[in-house]
Amino acid sequence: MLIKEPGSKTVSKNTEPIAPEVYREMGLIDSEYQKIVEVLGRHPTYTEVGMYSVMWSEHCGYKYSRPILRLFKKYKEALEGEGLENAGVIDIGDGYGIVMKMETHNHPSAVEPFQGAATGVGGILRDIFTMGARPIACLNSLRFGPLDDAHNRYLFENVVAGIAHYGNCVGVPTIAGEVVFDDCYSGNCLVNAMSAGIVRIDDIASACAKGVGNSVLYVGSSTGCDGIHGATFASVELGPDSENRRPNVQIGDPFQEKLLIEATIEALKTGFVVGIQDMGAAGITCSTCETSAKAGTGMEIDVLKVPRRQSDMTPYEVMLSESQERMLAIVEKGHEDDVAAVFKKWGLNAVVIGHVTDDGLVHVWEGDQLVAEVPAKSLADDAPTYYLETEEPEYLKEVRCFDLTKIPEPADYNEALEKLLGSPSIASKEWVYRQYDHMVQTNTAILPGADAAALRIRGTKKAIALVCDCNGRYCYLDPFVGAQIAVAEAARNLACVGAKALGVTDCVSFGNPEKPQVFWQFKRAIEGMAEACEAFDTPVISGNVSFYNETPETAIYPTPVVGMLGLIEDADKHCTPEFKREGDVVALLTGRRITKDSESDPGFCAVNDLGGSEYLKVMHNVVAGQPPALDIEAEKRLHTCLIEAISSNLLSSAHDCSDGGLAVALAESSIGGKLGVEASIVADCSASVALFGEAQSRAVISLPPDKLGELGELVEKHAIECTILGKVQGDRFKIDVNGVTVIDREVEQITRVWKNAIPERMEGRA
Amino acid sequence: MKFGVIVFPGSNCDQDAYYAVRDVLKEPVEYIWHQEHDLKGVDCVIVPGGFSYGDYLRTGAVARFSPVMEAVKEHTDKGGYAIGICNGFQILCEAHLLPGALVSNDCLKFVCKYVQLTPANLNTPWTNQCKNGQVLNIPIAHQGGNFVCDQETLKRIEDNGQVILRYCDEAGRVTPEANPNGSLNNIAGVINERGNVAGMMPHPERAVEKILGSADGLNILRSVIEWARR
Amino acid sequence: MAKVKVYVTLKPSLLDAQGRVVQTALENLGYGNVEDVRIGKYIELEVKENGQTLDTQIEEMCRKLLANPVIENYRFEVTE
Amino acid sequence: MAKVKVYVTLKPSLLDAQGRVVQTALENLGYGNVEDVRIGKYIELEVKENGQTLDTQIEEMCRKLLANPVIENYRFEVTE
Ligand SMILES: Nc1ncnc2c1ncn2[C@@H]1O[C@H](COP(=O)(O)OP(=O)(O)O)[C@@H](O)[C@H]1O
Ligand SMILES: [Mg+2]
Repeated sequence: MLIKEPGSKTVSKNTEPIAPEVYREMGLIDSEYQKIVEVLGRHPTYTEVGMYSVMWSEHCGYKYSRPILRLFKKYKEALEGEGLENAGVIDIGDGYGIVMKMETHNHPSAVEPFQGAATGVGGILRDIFTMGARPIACLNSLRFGPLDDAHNRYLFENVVAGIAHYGNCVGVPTIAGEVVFDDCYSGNCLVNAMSAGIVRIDDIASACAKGVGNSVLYVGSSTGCDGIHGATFASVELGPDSENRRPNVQIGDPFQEKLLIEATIEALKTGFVVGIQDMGAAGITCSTCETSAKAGTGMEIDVLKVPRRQSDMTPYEVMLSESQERMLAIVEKGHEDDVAAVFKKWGLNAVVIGHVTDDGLVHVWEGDQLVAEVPAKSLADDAPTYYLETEEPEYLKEVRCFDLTKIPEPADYNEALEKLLGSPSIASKEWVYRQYDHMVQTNTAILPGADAAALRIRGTKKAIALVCDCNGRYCYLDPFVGAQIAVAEAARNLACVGAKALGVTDCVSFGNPEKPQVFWQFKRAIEGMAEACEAFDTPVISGNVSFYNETPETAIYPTPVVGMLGLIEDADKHCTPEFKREGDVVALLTGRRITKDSESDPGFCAVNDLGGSEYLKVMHNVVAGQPPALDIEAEKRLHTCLIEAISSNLLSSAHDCSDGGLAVALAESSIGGKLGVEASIVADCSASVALFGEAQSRAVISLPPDKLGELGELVEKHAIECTILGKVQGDRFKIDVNGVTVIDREVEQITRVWKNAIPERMEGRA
Repeated sequence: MKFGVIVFPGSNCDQDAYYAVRDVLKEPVEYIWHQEHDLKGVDCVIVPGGFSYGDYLRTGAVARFSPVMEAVKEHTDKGGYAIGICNGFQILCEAHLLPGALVSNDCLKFVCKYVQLTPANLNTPWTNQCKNGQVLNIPIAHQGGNFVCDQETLKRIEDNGQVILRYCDEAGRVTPEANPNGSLNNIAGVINERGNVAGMMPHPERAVEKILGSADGLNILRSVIEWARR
Repeated sequence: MAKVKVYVTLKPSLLDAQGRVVQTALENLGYGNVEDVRIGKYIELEVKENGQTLDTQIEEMCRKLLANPVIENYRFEVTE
Repeated sequence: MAKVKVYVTLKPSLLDAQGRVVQTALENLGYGNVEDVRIGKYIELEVKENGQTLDTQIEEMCRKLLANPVIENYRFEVTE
């Protein structure tokens, strides 16, 4: 206990050392404890160690990932720039900015999928409106083990229901996302929630605790013992009922969040809110020390004033609680009531718990007892940084030299196609997005099911498009190229709806970083992503890192998910993937390396395009080879060409070729449009490669024949190759390769396979 | 015609309804906070979608007791117009301003999608701008839109023409496959005996512009304006 | 202080979709001997006695708010 | 045929948002004397006895499916 001498500012520090078992349980190592002692010039109190342990964890302090993340130039600026503290902003013109961020809730979701996923959505929304932005979209990127396992089905079912529950209730449309199933995610599901909001650039809220003497206002739900550092169970202060007392999982209340959104936006309009920050991980600790560290101020708070849900909470518990739906606002002195009135109108708590000071210290009082006195900066900015070792993983040599030419052709290409269309990773995700309200707010111009979703921006001619993407298998085979492809594919998806890529948020999940092979994957993936983002001129404005996604049996594939924002200049001129009318010409646009040297021209396709493909996995249960090659310059030309073609109203449809290759892309356009196609491919490779190879930088388009001339000029201008494949017609899905009909099915039949794959697995089981 | 959009703390389609009336229909409209006792002289009340008070216990159960619902009841008792959309429909049923109740969808899941509707009675304040045999394309977004009532009530509302909208397929056929939530007789919308109060699960305010995929919702919203003018 | 337990169940004439799904799930888990499942609500109230008859008060709360008589039945127990 | 009643409640330390809203609503309806409301599930099962101990079976069903032990407590009664 620290003791304050009556009537003085000095504090006598008669603290005892904390036992190593206790701080180690909290996740601190010996050298970190020593560093705390150095900073404080004494031993910390129990509450203080608790505060350091959460702020210096990887989750809050990025102690392992920070050195690598510096590769993102803009990200660094976003993290450190004033006003951009919680989530980055992208200027879309007309005075508006888009704020976006993505975050994982993998571990909570594995324990309690419904609440874990729901609170993930809640947390990411708070990151958005804490900047003064109104949330306008949610997205999610999910990974599960195969659906033939009951536990994976349970996780999938409840994660989706949890996301739906929270997003639907707060009234933010969930407009896009991705779901991938693979063995490596059994026991390690990934739940990444993303959100985007809109704000007038002039109205961006700050997260700085400026102005000595200003009041610190606690708003929102009351504080309970939920979500406190699971590791602290063993500590001395806890009785036998500890598990009941301090549940590891939090329960969210989207209704409170909805109130918090409206009230926060309204409170900011009073002009009296100097700074505001959500309480996410590390709750009050994080919000108090970060806001004061950023402003170079200090803060004094009294935990007894914090609204509580449980009696007898210790200061430690109050400071570390991760109860949901709470915020900390710094309010101009003398205007506390004006601001509190807004929150109270919405039925929320709003209590002054302290004030801003000038000494750079966070003082935590429990009544007249001082329980913590720590430099704000040391908590917020001085987390120890570690440069972990890297080592190229052994498995790579083996998987890379796999001989793809030995893969036999399938006996029946129709069956191969249906197997791919029925693979849950490729199949229709309607079962998922049906459960999400994707139309509330009445701005959704492109509904889920297209390459990217789009929202028109009222009061302008514009629309924004959003997407998230990552192929973990590619990243497993080559994290550098895989991460680059994630960026390229996201941008391609945007281009296919007519949007130009503007910026990126990321959410990267890996195994245990203390294993050099895992850290190597992490480093290579971030290098790839950083390089690609620079090439596409899409700054990384925010992000999140999740490590330790592994069980003794498996580690996940490196999964660096990219969330990307694009802009459509004229909302009326966007495009969707489904065929629109019979008689349209179907063609393939390919961004190809410009080269005089014909030897290096890869031709229509090459056997290497099967590396890491869905085809290889689904048909042969093989994950090997190298991911398809990516030429970023060629990719960019393709996007420019697509965007120009769409804005000139040339295209009826556009759809990117990705998982499952050309055949799957054509099938999806056909299924969506309920229209058949007759396509012929001429290729200097086997039919399986031509149909299912996953060469990059390609898109399937359809257009009226009379627009071919204009398109020709465009592709010429951008040095894009345009291969005419055939025509939209009838009700059969038919593909010839080198003059031989290899695929011929009724559209209705492949539609059934594609649409029923997930519902059958989820519901059809007797 | 002056519209009023009720705002419960958990309403989340209030702004969409407001936008549809003000910016698309170009009619005067005001928000009315759930604590108000006065409806500010509006002609037609919209009880919007959302989650009123979090929709715990049962959807609409708590909202029914808010001060503003007293005022709505007075308004409709005097013949004033009111339409409940989605959660608003649930609230009006709980408040006994409309017959029946809405229970969980038979699939137990939230369902968000465009559905097709066929008007079942054109001679009402809410459907007079629809055409016979017309198929309206309007989205739904709910988890508890399964309309139920006892057999007697069902017979009565069917006989009285109180069913105004039914789920149908693209050709206008009222089939079990076209029923997205298990509602009795594919009922998507009903009115009270007098006809001045309506409830519907689909969201007409979401289908008001081409860029949103459909403008068919305007047929419903325009009907009441036309009806009052007559 | 009285402790009140309220049980709200769907009227038998209504199909209990949730109950049916749970029954199927139990069957899949190997409990084929579960023949019927009905799912309702269980509400615990702590009520301070205020001179008025508790039973009448609870009855009223149930009718007005805790249950919807159009679709649900209810019953309650008062314990001390 | 045994009739089993299962009661599932949220662990006391967790936020019961439903209960809170219902309590406020009751207060507004004039029942200020209701001091606490917790809302849980009430499940009725009809189970055919199949030689195995019923209690063990029900216990298992609760743990595996009817309740989520991470956030919920449960108890049950068997009546004939
Ligand atoms: N978890 C999800 N949440 C919302 N929408 C999803 C989700 N998963 C997939 N979708 C939507 O389904 C469609 C198909 O997804 P996907 O196959 O991943 O697209 P692509 O192959 O073009 O990247 C997209 O519109 C996507 O936004
Ligand atoms: Mg796809």
